[in-house]
Amino acid sequence: MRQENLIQVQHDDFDISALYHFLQADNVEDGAVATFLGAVRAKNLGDNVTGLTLEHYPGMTEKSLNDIVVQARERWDINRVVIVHRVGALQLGDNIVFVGVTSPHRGNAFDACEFMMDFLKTRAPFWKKESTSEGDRWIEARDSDAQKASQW
Amino acid sequence: MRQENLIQVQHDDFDISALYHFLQADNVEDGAVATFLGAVRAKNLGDNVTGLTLEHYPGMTEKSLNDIVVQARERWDINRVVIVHRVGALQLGDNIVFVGVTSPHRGNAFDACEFMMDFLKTRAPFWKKESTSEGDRWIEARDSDAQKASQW
Amino acid sequence: MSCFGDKSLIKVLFFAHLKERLGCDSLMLKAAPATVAEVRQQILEMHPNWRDDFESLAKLSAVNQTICDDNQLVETGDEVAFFPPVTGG
Amino acid sequence: MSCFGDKSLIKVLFFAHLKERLGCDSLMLKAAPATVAEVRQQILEMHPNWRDDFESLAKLSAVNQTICDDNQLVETGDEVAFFPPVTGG
Repeated sequence: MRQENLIQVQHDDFDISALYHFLQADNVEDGAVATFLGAVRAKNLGDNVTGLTLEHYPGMTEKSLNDIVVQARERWDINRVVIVHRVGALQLGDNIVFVGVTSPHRGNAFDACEFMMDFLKTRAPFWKKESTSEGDRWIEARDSDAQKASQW
Repeated sequence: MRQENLIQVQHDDFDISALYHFLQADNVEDGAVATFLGAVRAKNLGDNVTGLTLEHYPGMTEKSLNDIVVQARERWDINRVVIVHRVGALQLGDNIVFVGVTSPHRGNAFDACEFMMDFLKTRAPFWKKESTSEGDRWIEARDSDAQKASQW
Repeated sequence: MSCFGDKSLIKVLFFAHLKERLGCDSLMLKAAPATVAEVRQQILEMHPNWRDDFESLAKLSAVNQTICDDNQLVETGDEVAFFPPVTGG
Repeated sequence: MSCFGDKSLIKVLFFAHLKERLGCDSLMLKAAPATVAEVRQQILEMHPNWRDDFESLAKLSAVNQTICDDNQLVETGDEVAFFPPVTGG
């Protein structure tokens, strides 16, 4: 009853209130809820960018997110976990990903949330492609993400 | 325009959607939104506890929260910041505090959010009192909170 | 439950369990510029029976709503507060 | 745009820019149990003109949907995927 996951890969935007409801409803064990929300930002996008497309590896995506949650549960005392990641066509400002975690301990909630984001960034099979007025181009992975993930 | 604060001390519960709206609306600079939500949990409360009362030091509360935000802005590249803290009578499961921060950088958002919570826990003049069937008692401060704050 | 000492120029506030134990939420002190430590001393000279509660509960102090240590200077017109370790969040 | 190699027993998938550059999203390989490195070699023997794209873009591999390194064993019936560093989140 206490340990529950909500892991979804979807085209549609997510309802943040509903995600908090999943984390908090009938949960009096956990005083701490840490979340991260990632969105399409201007700096991600080069000049003349008209949008972004998120490709993924269906099947492996869900499996890799599940694996990340399993690893987080081995390291921290956490109870409810949400990971929602969008795929398909996105615009500037659109939400991309939401990670939320509850724990009796504030530090555990923060650490597990950041760990899951860092691992998602380097292990989950999603790829971003920019659409520009001169054509499409794939976004390059950043060394800083690999470094962040290796520190856990 | 980019750096904005929403700092509130209030009796009423907060609307998480409205707080996310403050963080995200017309904000295409920041791809990262880290938040923390603290709620009254069972473990906080001893036996026979019927509720919790949050006392504060009006005036200093807002000032100390502002000071914490100023310090966070000196250390990290963050743009919008929300801190909402409730006072008065609360029940099991009720929300107590919400801290949210946006940044172009994921790591900055996480660090600033946790820093603000750790400093709020040790610097902002709020005190919790339990109501029990045998009378009221003040909750003791925890050494672990002081240790966490001293690590920044 | 407020109780005033000498009508004078430094305002002192107490909070939470300290306030309840003293049965007092504020008082006024006549004091020349001094340190927080000297303000503590002056209060205890006026209220010797507050010593135990003050030592166990007045762990933190603030001058003009900013947390400070006992060496902080206090001037007339300032607001000084004493309180137990905070437990919000 | 799928293209099949020998009709056989290991399924190979390509994603993102690698898929686009190869013009191929999947193929089937006839292979005895082997390592991921040997699977790479076998693919390049079938498609020598893929070498540059493979070297620059097939940075990551997964066997049965779990990321692995080139020493990972692959058995018949497995699903092997090659792709560039991921950029989600």
